[in-house]
Amino acid sequence: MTTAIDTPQDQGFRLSQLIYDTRYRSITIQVIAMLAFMFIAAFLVRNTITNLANLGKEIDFGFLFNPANYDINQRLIEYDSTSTNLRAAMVGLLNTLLVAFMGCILATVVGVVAGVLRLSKNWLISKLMTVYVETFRNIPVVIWIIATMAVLSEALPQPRAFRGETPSASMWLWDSVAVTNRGTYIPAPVWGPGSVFVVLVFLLSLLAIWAFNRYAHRRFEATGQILPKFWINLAILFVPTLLVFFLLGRPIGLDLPALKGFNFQGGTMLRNPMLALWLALSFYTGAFIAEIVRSGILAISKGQSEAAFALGLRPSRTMNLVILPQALRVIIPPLISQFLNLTKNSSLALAVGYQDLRATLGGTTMNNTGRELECMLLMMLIYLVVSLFISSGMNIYNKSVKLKER
Amino acid sequence: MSQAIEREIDRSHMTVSDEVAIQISNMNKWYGEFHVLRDINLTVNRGERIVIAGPSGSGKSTMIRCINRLEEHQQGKIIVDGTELTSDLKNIDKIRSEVGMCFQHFNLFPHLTILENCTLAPMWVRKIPKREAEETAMHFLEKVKIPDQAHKYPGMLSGGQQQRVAIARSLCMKPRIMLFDEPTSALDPEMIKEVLDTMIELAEEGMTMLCVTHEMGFARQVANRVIFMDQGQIVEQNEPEEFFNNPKSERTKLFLSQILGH
Amino acid sequence: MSQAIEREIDRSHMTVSDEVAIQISNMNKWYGEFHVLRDINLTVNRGERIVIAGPSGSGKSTMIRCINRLEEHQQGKIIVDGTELTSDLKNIDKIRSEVGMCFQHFNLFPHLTILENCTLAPMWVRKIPKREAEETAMHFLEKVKIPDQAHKYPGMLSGGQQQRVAIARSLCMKPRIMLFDEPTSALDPEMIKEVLDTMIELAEEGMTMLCVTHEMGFARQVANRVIFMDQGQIVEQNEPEEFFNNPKSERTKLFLSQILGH
Amino acid sequence: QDSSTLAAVKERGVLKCGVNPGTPGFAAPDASGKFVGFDVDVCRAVAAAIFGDSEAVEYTPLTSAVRFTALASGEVDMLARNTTWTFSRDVDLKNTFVGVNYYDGQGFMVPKDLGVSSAKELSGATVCIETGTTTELNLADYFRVNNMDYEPVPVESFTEAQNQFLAGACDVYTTDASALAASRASFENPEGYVVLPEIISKEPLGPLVRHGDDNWGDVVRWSLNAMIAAEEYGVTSANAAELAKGTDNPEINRLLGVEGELGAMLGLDNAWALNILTQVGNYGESFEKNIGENTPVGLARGLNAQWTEGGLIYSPPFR
Amino acid sequence: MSSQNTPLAYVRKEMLEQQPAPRGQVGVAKWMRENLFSGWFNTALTLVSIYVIYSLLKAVLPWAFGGVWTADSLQECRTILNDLHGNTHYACWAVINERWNQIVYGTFFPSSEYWRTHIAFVLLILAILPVLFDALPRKMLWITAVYPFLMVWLIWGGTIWGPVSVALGFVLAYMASQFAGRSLGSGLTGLIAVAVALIWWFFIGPSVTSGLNKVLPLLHLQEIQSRELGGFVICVIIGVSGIALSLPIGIVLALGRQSDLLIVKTICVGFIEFIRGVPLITLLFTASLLLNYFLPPGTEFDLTLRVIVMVTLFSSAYMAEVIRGGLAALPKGQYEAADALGLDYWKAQRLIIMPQALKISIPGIVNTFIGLFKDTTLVFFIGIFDMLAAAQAIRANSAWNGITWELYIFIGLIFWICCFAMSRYSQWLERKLRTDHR
Ligand SMILES: Nc1ncnc2c1ncn2[C@@H]1O[C@H](COP(=O)(O)OP(=O)(O)OP(=O)(O)O)[C@@H](O)[C@H]1O
Ligand SMILES: Nc1ncnc2c1ncn2[C@@H]1O[C@H](COP(=O)(O)OP(=O)(O)OP(=O)(O)O)[C@@H](O)[C@H]1O
Ligand SMILES: NC(=O)CC[C@H](N)C(=O)O
Ligand SMILES: [Mg+2]
Ligand SMILES: [Mg+2]
Repeated sequence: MTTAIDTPQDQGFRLSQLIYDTRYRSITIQVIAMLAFMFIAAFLVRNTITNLANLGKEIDFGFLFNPANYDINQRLIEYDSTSTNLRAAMVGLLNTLLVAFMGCILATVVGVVAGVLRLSKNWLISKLMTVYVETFRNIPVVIWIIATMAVLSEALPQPRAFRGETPSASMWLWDSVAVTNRGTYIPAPVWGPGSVFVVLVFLLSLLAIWAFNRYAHRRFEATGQILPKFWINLAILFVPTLLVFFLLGRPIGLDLPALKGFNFQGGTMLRNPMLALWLALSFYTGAFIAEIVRSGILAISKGQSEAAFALGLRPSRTMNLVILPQALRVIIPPLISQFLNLTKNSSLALAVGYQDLRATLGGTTMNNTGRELECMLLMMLIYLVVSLFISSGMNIYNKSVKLKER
Repeated sequence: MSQAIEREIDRSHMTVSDEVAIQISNMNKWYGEFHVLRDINLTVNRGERIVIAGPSGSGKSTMIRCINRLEEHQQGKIIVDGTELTSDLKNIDKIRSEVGMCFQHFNLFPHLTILENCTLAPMWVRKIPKREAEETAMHFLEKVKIPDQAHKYPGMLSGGQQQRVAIARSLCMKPRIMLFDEPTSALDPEMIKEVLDTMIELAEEGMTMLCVTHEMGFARQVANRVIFMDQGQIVEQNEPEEFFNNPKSERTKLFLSQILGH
Repeated sequence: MSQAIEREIDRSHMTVSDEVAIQISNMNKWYGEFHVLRDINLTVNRGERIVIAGPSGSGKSTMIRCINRLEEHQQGKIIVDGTELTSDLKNIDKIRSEVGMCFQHFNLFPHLTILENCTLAPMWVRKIPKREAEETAMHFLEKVKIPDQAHKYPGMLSGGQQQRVAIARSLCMKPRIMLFDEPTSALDPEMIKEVLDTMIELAEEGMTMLCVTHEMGFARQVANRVIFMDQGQIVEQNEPEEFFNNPKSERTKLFLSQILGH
Repeated sequence: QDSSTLAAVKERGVLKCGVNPGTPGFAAPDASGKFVGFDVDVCRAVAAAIFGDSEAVEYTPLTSAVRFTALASGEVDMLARNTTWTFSRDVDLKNTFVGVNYYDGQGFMVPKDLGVSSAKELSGATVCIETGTTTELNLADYFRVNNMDYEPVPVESFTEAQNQFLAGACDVYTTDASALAASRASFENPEGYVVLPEIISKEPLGPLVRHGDDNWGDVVRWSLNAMIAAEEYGVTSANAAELAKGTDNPEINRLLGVEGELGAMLGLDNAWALNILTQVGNYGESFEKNIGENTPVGLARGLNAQWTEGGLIYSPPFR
Repeated sequence: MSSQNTPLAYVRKEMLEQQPAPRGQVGVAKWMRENLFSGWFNTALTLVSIYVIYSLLKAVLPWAFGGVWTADSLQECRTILNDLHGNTHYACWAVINERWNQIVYGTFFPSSEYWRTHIAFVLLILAILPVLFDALPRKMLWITAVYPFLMVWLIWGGTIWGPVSVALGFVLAYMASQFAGRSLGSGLTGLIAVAVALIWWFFIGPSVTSGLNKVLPLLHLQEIQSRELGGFVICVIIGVSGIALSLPIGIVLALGRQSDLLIVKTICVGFIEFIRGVPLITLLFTASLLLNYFLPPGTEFDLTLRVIVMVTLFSSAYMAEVIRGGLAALPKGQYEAADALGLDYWKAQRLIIMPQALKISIPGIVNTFIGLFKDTTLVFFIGIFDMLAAAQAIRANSAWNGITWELYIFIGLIFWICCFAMSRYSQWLERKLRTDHR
């Protein structure tokens, strides 16, 4: 064998290394990317500044503390037309969150039911669910929202249809619920003296349920006995509260809606825009959730349930102890991104005049104050924060349930 | 795998009693139009170790799955431990808790630790306190030689270890009969040995066993009867020696020539 | 597998030239804090056939992956065919097109046919016209004895066939050096033979080869040098006869006793 | 501003004009999809002044809530979109209102069978209201001051408001009285609805442009004034060409470019006003054609009569 | 050993034949029993669903099929229905008939130019087909390549030079890359190609085009403003452009996100997370109302183009995530094998990684496409006259005041057909690819 060949001399740094040397190359690329990014950012910012200067405007968030001067029909917190724009934005944000939250719940219920039924051995019902899923998810949600709204406001009776000797419409459920083309009026609780106790007892019984379940679990582990948890829970939930309610002489009354003047008065009004948005979003998202649930359950192999059966576990226990815990891992991440989508889609409130964040901060406030840049940025930021909040929840969950493998 | 069987097996405990453990008479089963099991008659006494062989699709799995009602039969009778299998849920529960089953693909529950896999059914079906169930589980895990894996998850174990956990899991229900459906065919050769060793130990303790397998070494040394199935029928049954050395039916001869030849 | 080697091997062409093909000097590599390769010195002449052995985790793969810069080394020098491996992309490209590599898991491109697998790199790296590239490819596919599979997809081939395609794919780049990383360890015994045969043929033609393998039969008959690695270091190297019959180091003895014993 | 709007418009060859998406009589697409109406005529007048072609307009339908943003960001060159001239819109929102083409006030419309005859009886009513309008703010004030409560039903656009109102989703529809009339006129059964007598605000409606480009503001302002002045002087689309040959009224001569260089001062052709008048017509003509008493909208001149007729419409002199 | 009484040995003398299953095991009876009436719960479900289906059909079928197809107003429609059925509880499909043009082309599209959209649509199908089905002759891909420019010309009108000039930019870029590719690495080549194209598009091209327009106004079509586009046409334009553009951008973003260059990665992650975190509608508002703030004073930027850009960016962020999943699913060995063969980063991506990653991600990609296509309805809110706007205008018109179901059902149906076809296609493709190489 010969001796080593002459090694190339180290020539120090050459310019071509910026392109051909892997060490410098990555730096080169990053520097170019950074420069490009900064250039674009600077370009946009500079343009914005000149444009604003030309208009004689400047970025200023002071308008948030000026009176808003307009009314919002659905308010979860105190608000009137003399409140500030900031408060109006808060009212809007709460409305967004409200409809998103209720939507997530209903969508989950609808989706889980439809997803499970789609797997049903019952041919008819599974086909029916397939039709539901395919119809809803292949048609844009805006159309669902607008169509639902159109139907609610055109097919339902007007309040005045309830009036007169022979009204053409009547209330439901022993005259406690009125469904009109403006909204649905339902009874609202009236908190009389002593109602605090009822609420307190109710909260206590929630606590008791938690305690009972812990006890039941311990007892099960210790003795192997399984208590009829469901019925006992139900009893704990209602019996003490009802008992106190009647003992105290029914302190919580109901404020029933009644036709007075132009509209129904009393009770709580669920406005049609909200109903339309809520229903449409829920059923639309529900169709996606149904698919997620279905594929989640299908992802658990048949072997798992057979193994459980072979061990003597009943179908319901197999579902609870073996299938669901595994399916949930598959289901929850896409489920949460559906929640995210639903929350973002709630901005389509625009289509029906539901006064959400977009309608207040990004709508009337923006228009009245002329602070479009500020309002838009703020609005995007709020949505972004909400989204990141939801998705970080998902990440935490994902980490906690990751299957241990080698 | 032939290694696995090469040790001297103690057949002294492997007594077969008179008591009938499983009785199948004139059992027929169809999948739709397809007649899978045809007129099966089989009596298994307590303590018997039966190996079921046969070509693919001959209905071996279907038959043993009928025994713990993972499949429903349509004609005839299956009586397990004195209880007839009907669609009566109580009977099914009873039988399932007396018959253990091991699958080809183990089917461990991946979201539970090994120990939890083993205690799940005793706690929820037999209503045994957790403490006690864990003790039993550890006992059987020791028996299959993996007590140290108790707190791992199935995904962290090798195939052979998983199959042994599956056996331990069945044993925790203290079954009187064990069914094995090709328990080693998803495994690498070394792992097969581990599992067969465990099964041989079980056999030595006198467990009634039905085992679908093509490990002829195992059949030869452990089984007291080999059943050959084809086209949904029991074509031949005999003691292992006779079966391998002196098959009667043409089908059996053909089959044996194939599997022993290669 | 010993079968594979039992034929008479024609060593006449397997001449070793004076020219240096690979020179590694004082090479060190770390994974984070972990010192995987420690002070490696190795000179490979053109035409040498080197087998690298050693326990798992000893850094065999890492070392040969450094030679075509799938891994980066941090100290020392690697000179392949007169070109030093630095982070200069041009050098890397040059070396990679002269060094062929076969992986344990073949890593064929499943979306391309066998032929496309073989012509891809010549066409895109060497910029050879398609026609010509296909001719070369067919030539090498014939050499590895699977020209008839040319239009199939990798998924349709057996493991042994896939590994031979992988070899052919490397050869199509007309490399001057071939690296093999346990090319047979993912294969069934019968398939191992096919692959080893192909490698022997290559050796006979005078290809410079570095091969990580535990096929000691192969090492004995084809290699002109065996290198034993442990804990990231070259512990011993020698001619095969000497290496197997008369190992010097304790580690080597221990290792040989294990792999030859079982 | 470094690039003047007028230059940009000339360069582009069309005027981008923000209009109402659909208020019959004021701005709405006709059967062939072309925008027509009283407000649209202002856009056409400006285009005629600049290009000599009243069709060189690209109409951008804008809802009330986005109109100022669109104007400020340069999306449109001007708005002619029944927009009320208010202090804050002028000063704080940095707009320049160049004049008033319709003096209006906010009214209420209700179905006749509701039996309401005064706005004071509306306590508890559900009111359809376009978001981002002065009327939304006036409504809030009016009900608060009068200690009445109401349920606002916010809607995005005039058409949507109309749909909701007709469907009975609200009892009352409130907006500028002119728009109420336009809306009512488009109903299948206009007699079923009444406009209440109260007018609760002043709504001087006019075209506007961005702050900061006075020259451009002048172009729009004087295009409107040309129409108004022409009516006052009796110049119509029919006689404008004839009069442009020269008259003994120097004001008309200056207006029609026979005398003086008014057009050039604006940076336009001297025949700018002539083009407006021949192609669009004078204020009165536009009024009568689009919203006057012989149209479905059927508005009387009222406040919008020439000052000489006792109205408020008054153009500064062309001198 | 087993000296017991059981006669162990047993040999079957003759084989049994297949026997027909006992009754109740086969046929309709069994099917019904198993699929509809197994157990009381299932039976209840069946009965409930039969009732639901029955009442749905009973409500919908007569309504839909008893409808009127020709009338000029709701009034007339109702009169006809009254004559026919004695009541008006029937559909009035006439609205679709009468307002067809408005729904399909939008209110402002000049009717004399409808033929252009027809040609564009037919060509679109011809351009898409070879992409969808690789059994078709590969030559047809030329139509696909030329189509974008043809479509722009057909829809927006003007002379042919504008689109030709844009296309020329691509050709120049390609030539530059071929030229540079001989001597330089492909990363750099790409940069040069992009630079050449940009220089052409922004500096040289426009003047050449306007010159040619004056000198040689070839194939001049009546110009149509973006504002005049509407109805189904605008939906298809935005949807198809978005779909075609979001895939490449999504790929680039996914690669950026997977890259180990920290800055590139951070920028990509930031972009993706921002886009995915805000509702599309806010982005559209930004595009339509605020964009001019960010551009140099006086810039004109076509609205449709802006919307396409926003919709594209929006779905490319989702696309990036889908493709990232596909990339992650590829074994590391594929990257290594490509490296070992001497393929550089871009070639490895193009020839080895992307073909496989994209294949894995097909369902996700098509779902993103479907989402994008559905999202085109949102342009309604920024004043583009799409089908929803048409529906609103029709409903506000006194002739059709009061119509709801018919319009939304029709629009919904159009979307349903498109989206359902897409999802079916993706399932078909998935199945085909799965069996292809095995
Ligand atoms: N659910 C089913 N529906 C219809 N036919 C089935 C079903 N399960 C099994 N079969 C058919 O029944 C026959 C017997 O199947 P079985 O699984 O019992 O065979 P096997 O003897 O276990 O074969 P292998 O050795 O391959 O496991 C086969 O022909 C199979 O195709
Ligand atoms: N990417 C990595 N990061 C950190 N450590 C690594 C990495 N790759 C390999 N190692 C470690 O480096 C050591 C050498 O690995 P290498 O793969 O070279 O061993 P080997 O000799 O090829 O073993 P085997 O026979 O199992 O393939 C091992 O201890 C391994 O754990
Ligand atoms: N209805 C409208 O769009 C305009 C309302 C009112 N004139 C305003 O400018 O705010
Ligand atoms: Mg089987
Ligand atoms: Mg290795």
